Amino acid sequence: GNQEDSVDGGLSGIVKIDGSSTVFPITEAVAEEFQIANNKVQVTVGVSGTGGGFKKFTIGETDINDASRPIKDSEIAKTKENNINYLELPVAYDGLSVVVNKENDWVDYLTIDELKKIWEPNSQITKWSQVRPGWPDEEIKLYGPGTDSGTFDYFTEEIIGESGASRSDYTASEDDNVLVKGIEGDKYSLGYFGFAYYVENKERMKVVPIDAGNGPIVPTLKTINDGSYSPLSRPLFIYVNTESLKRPEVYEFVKFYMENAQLAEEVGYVRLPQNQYDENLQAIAAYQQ
Amino acid sequence: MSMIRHNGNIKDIEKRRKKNMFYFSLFLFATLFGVITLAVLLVDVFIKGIPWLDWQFLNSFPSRFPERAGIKSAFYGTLWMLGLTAPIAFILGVGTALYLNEYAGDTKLKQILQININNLAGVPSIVYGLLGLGVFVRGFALGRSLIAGSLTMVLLILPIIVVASQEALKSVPSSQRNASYALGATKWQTIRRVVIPAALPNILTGTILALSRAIGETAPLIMIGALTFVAFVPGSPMDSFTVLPIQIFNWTSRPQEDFQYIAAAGIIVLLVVLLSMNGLAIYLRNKYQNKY
Amino acid sequence: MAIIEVKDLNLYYGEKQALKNINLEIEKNSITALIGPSGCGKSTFLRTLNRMNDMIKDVKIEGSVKIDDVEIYDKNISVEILRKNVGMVFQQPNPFPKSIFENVAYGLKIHGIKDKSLLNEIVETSLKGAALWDEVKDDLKKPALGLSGGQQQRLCIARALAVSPDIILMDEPTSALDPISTAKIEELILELKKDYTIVIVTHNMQQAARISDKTAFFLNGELIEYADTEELFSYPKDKRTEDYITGRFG
Amino acid sequence: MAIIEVKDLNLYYGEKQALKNINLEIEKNSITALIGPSGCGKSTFLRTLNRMNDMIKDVKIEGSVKIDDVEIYDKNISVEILRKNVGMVFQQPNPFPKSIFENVAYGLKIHGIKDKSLLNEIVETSLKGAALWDEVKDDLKKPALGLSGGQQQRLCIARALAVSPDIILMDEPTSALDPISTAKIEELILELKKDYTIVIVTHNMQQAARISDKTAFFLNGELIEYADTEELFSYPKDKRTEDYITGRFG
Amino acid sequence: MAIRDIENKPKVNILETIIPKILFLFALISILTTVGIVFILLFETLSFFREVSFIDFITDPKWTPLFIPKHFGVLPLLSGTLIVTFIASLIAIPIGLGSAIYLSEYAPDRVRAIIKPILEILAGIPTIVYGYFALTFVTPVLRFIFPDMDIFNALSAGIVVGIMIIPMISSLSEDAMLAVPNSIRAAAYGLGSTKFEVATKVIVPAALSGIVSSFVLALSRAIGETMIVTIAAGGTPKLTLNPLESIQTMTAYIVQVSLGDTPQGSIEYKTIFAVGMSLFVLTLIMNLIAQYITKKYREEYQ
Ligand SMILES: Nc1ncnc2c1ncn2[C@@H]1O[C@H](COP(=O)(O)OP(=O)(O)OP(=O)(O)O)[C@@H](O)[C@H]1O
Ligand SMILES: Nc1ncnc2c1ncn2[C@@H]1O[C@H](COP(=O)(O)OP(=O)(O)OP(=O)(O)O)[C@@H](O)[C@H]1O
Ligand SMILES: [Mg+2]
Ligand SMILES: [Mg+2]
Ligand SMILES: O=P([O-])([O-])[O-]
Repeated sequence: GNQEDSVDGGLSGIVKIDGSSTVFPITEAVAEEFQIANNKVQVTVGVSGTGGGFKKFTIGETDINDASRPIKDSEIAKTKENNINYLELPVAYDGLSVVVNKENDWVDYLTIDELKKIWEPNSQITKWSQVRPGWPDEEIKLYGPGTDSGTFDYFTEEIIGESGASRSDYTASEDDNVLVKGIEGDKYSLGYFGFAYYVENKERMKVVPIDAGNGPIVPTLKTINDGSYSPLSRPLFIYVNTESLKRPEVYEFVKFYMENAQLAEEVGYVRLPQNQYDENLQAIAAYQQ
Repeated sequence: MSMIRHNGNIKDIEKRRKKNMFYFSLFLFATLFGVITLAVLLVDVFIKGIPWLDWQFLNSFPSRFPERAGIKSAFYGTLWMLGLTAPIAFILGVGTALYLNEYAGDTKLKQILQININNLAGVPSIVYGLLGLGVFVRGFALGRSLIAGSLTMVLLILPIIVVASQEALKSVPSSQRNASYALGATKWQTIRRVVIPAALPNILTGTILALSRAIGETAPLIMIGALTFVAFVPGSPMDSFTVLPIQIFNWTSRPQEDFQYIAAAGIIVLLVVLLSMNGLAIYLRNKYQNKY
Repeated sequence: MAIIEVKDLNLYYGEKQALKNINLEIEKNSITALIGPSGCGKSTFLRTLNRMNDMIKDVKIEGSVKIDDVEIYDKNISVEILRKNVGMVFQQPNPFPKSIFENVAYGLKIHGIKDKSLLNEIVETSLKGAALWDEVKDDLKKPALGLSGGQQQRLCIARALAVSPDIILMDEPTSALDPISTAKIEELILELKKDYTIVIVTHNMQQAARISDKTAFFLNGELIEYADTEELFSYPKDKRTEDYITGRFG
Repeated sequence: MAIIEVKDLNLYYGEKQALKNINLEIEKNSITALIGPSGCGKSTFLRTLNRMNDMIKDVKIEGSVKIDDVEIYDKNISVEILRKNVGMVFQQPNPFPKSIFENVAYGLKIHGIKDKSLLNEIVETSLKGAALWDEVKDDLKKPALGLSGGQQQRLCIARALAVSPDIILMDEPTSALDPISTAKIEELILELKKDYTIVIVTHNMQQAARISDKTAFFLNGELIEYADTEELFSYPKDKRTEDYITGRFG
Repeated sequence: MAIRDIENKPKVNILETIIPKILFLFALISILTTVGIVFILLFETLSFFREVSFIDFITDPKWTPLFIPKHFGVLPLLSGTLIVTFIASLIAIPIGLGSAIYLSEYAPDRVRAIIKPILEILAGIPTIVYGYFALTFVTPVLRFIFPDMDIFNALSAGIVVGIMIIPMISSLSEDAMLAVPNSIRAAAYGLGSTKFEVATKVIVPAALSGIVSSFVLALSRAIGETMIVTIAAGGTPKLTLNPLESIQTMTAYIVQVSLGDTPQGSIEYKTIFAVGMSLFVLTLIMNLIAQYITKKYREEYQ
């Protein structure tokens, strides 16, 4: 019944969510709005990174996991071990943004190869001039997400070719403010993180167009949506434990999530086509009690 | 003969006095350094935080919009934590101190207990976080709940309370105990009616200071996974929670500039809580200080 | 008949012997003064009489102390009741940081007296007995620590009287007090003699001479001389006693 | 000629007057004993003579104290030099937690003497002057706190002697010591009289009688009587002096 | 007669026997805590060393357990910790000792009554606040002086950690100095010493062991400090002596990993226990040293 959907707050219970810091802003926004509508439901959203979140999700500690990459085989094996069944629901697109300091006036774009040279394990690049002749002979200061993040997995997978393979002598943090602060503070910095974080901090840094062979492309809502910003755009997901989904508060929460896709856009991500959200709604409908 | 004026090298005395004054200023400056730092820190935080500090901030849950964000769930979380930690830590801490000071003879066991407690007082708080994670969150399967956080804090501040209580007990003059024993009181009667009442103000002072440590701790709670978006007031010890320092850490971790100011506003709230506790402790101490 | 009989008493603090073969008898309703230089064992001896030494660790006691014909170091003796019957007053006045009333009532309460009117009555009699009632009767609820030193000491005496002891031990009870308070307490002690047996340590020989019936002179843990006060001060038998009372040392 | 002249001296601790209109003169190379019950102001008076009261807060001093005809409370007086010239020995032996040698040499070093052989020489003379040399000459490097109480006190005297004072103030220097050490120090004091002027506070009247030339009796901050020692003890002029020396109070 | 009562033992009060036993159980909690810490750390650490050789752990100059290829040399974390601690001690030891001397030897009571609570407040400020202060105030100020300094750097964190431990040094040292009997001060003044001479030639030497133990305790605290370094010192384990660079301390590493919450049982997860164990051992040794010094010092005074 849809009467539980009402604003009178008849719904109560707990929804436990954890996982990706990339997806966090969306889920947080949904949680915030959902709780305003249903003030007796307690929604907790942790930020353990996609992998960290799956660790809890696969043993049934959480109801929903935010993920900035698809679940891995090893994680699927865990769910089987623990008799956990789940649904994978795409919720938005993200473009990985490569960014530099505002005062950086030499980088016009970067190619995939250059990115790879900079970030691969044991990379010998320590100065900008080693990336492209003519660039300053200054030490390059690197910032990037920590190894628990899906962003890291995705970036290494796409750029270096092996998930998790990366040089290690950079400032790695799950804390996105560390990255923003660092890039903003060091003139010779270079970093990457989720598109949303760039959108929120547009004035404080410069985004670098990426050339994957078809000329430099700047990540925008449009280029991410139409797939031209490649290979650094990707879908984001939430994973829902189907057992949990039978609880009305979880069900309503997920439903709310899908019905309020504008929130994803509001926090800087790219909406999926509407039919994807409708599919999601159909997929969960089976679990409504 | 005017020995006092002329004997001894007057210049020498001048030099010694100048040296004294020079170092005096240095020592004074060193002392003022702390005062000045505190002032700078407070001014910095206040300038950043005050414009954001209003009733709506105090009475709202965290939000992704800076202008909607508030401290309510963290504030209640801190109160819960205080409420759960205080009685357990107080009873265990004072009990341990009583055992060590009043009952344990001068045995090896007592020495071991004593050294152990002194060492625990110096264990980094993050190690308590690892302990809490291993024992309460995983071992007792309490999850990331208020009670798991509070018990971790209990262990963290226990040694501080024990040591402070021991000092308080030691400061009760033996003449007081003797007076009681000489009237035929038993040991427990003496402890309960004479020793504890006399030591209580200092014990409370120590406990309050220890609790204010617990309220300001961040690292151990991060270890047990309390860094979470929580937009409700916890209703039971088994609930998820957030507390002031964690919420502040969360805000400082956000990229948007405004959240830095929100964090400052949160810091002001945290400092007000702590300063009131410190104030209470200092008040208690001054009120009962010169009793003997 | 002697109310206190001490036979062959030896006391050791660890290795160190603090009392050496003490023998002495004390009469009922008498005042006995213990004198001697600092560290000679006066306080130690006094404390053996209500077993306050029990609390000090590494104390070893040999010999016999009988009070009212009862061996007080027997296993089945309750020290609590012993101490109720053998009261003690210390060098420094040590009232509890409670009200005047609560100080005097303390001993009664721990011995199980709860009846309010009985408490009131005993507190009053005790304070009267300690010659303090008139000064404090309107201030019973006030903190005892607000009293002057001399009043505090009399309060401590009242507190000891409240549990109706037979014997009162006093360890230099006036040494921390001014001359006027001292005079008052000396007067009080003479008064108390009617109902109590009193053993008092003092470093003031004139005081011993003024108030005591018998005097015991200790030196290095030994009881050198024990005699009627007048006799001991006028015709000391031992050279060391004479040296001491003429101020050759101490 | 008097080396110390005190005129109309009043001293207040905050509101409380601790010395009341004291007038007294002390001769060079004499021993003056200050006696009186506890709290009468003996120590306070003694401390006015080397301005050790300066360090206590809320002290107010009126009147005049002249040493060697110099007003010691004058603005341009250096207390450091005053104290070098007016040495002090305290009730409890208080050697520094350093070696014996360093204790005696301390005053010399702060007053600028660095020459090693001169230091050695003065340390030796001072220790001899304090009758301690023979006992410690082989242990000069050992910690002073290892000495016995009596030795420590003599070390403190040696320490005071080392900076060659004219006057030595002593505040109950033997009250914490055993009879034998006391006798030794009394002997030493009589010896020191040859070269120094000594003012000594004592609570032991026999001691005052034994060693001092003049005695001053204080009561409640007043100087009641000041006379030749023999006279004061044999024919006290004031009733209160008499009461005190016959032990009626204190 | 009344004294006869002394033979009638009253019924032994049950409280007298039970209470000490209960209190003893309370006292055991602290032992259990230690056992718990040691057990938990040791358990994971041992299994860590089943996969990583101890020699590598203490000699490999790289610490990259979260990356491929993995290196498990704790030296970069250790050096990060030590740099921060060293900078902190450069700030805190002179200032802490100076203010202890001021407070115990110079300050009038009224000034002390104002300053001590202020220092106590300084001591009670949560480290998260200090971390915020380091990053948003101290670092920007320092970057005026060292424009090339990394935004996250050891210097800023070290300075603020130093500020944090000042009150600890000053109050423990002051306690040690106040414990020197006044009679010794009187002796020194009585010989004509100035205040400075009394303080430095008599009081500080007499209180030296207490003072030194306050240093050791404070440094142990600095080693274990977490939030300031997590927020302000950076996240790059690096074997460097340059305080202007970003580094990572042992504590910050533990936080970094647990923010990500690596799966239990993985080698990454075990590293935080191995690092935690190193931290625990390091601070334990320092605490034991401090206690030993204090104890010796107390004996001196008896
Ligand atoms: N608790 C104790 N442990 C060890 N030795 C002690 C203890 N109490 C007293 N002594 C020693 O026993 C001896 C006798 O001490 P006691 O206190 O009985 O002397 P006293 O005659 O009362 O001296 P005073 O006049 O100074 O009070 C002294 O040498 C003292 O040092
Ligand atoms: N620092 C102080 N502050 C306030 N009052 C003091 C101080 N020192 C002494 N007094 C008071 O001044 C009076 C005289 O003290 P003083 O120490 O001079 O007495 P005394 O004769 O030396 O006594 P005792 O024989 O006990 O040493 C006493 O009432 C004492 O309480
Ligand atoms: Mg005694
Ligand atoms: Mg005195
Ligand atoms: O936090 P992540 O989205 O990078 O896993």
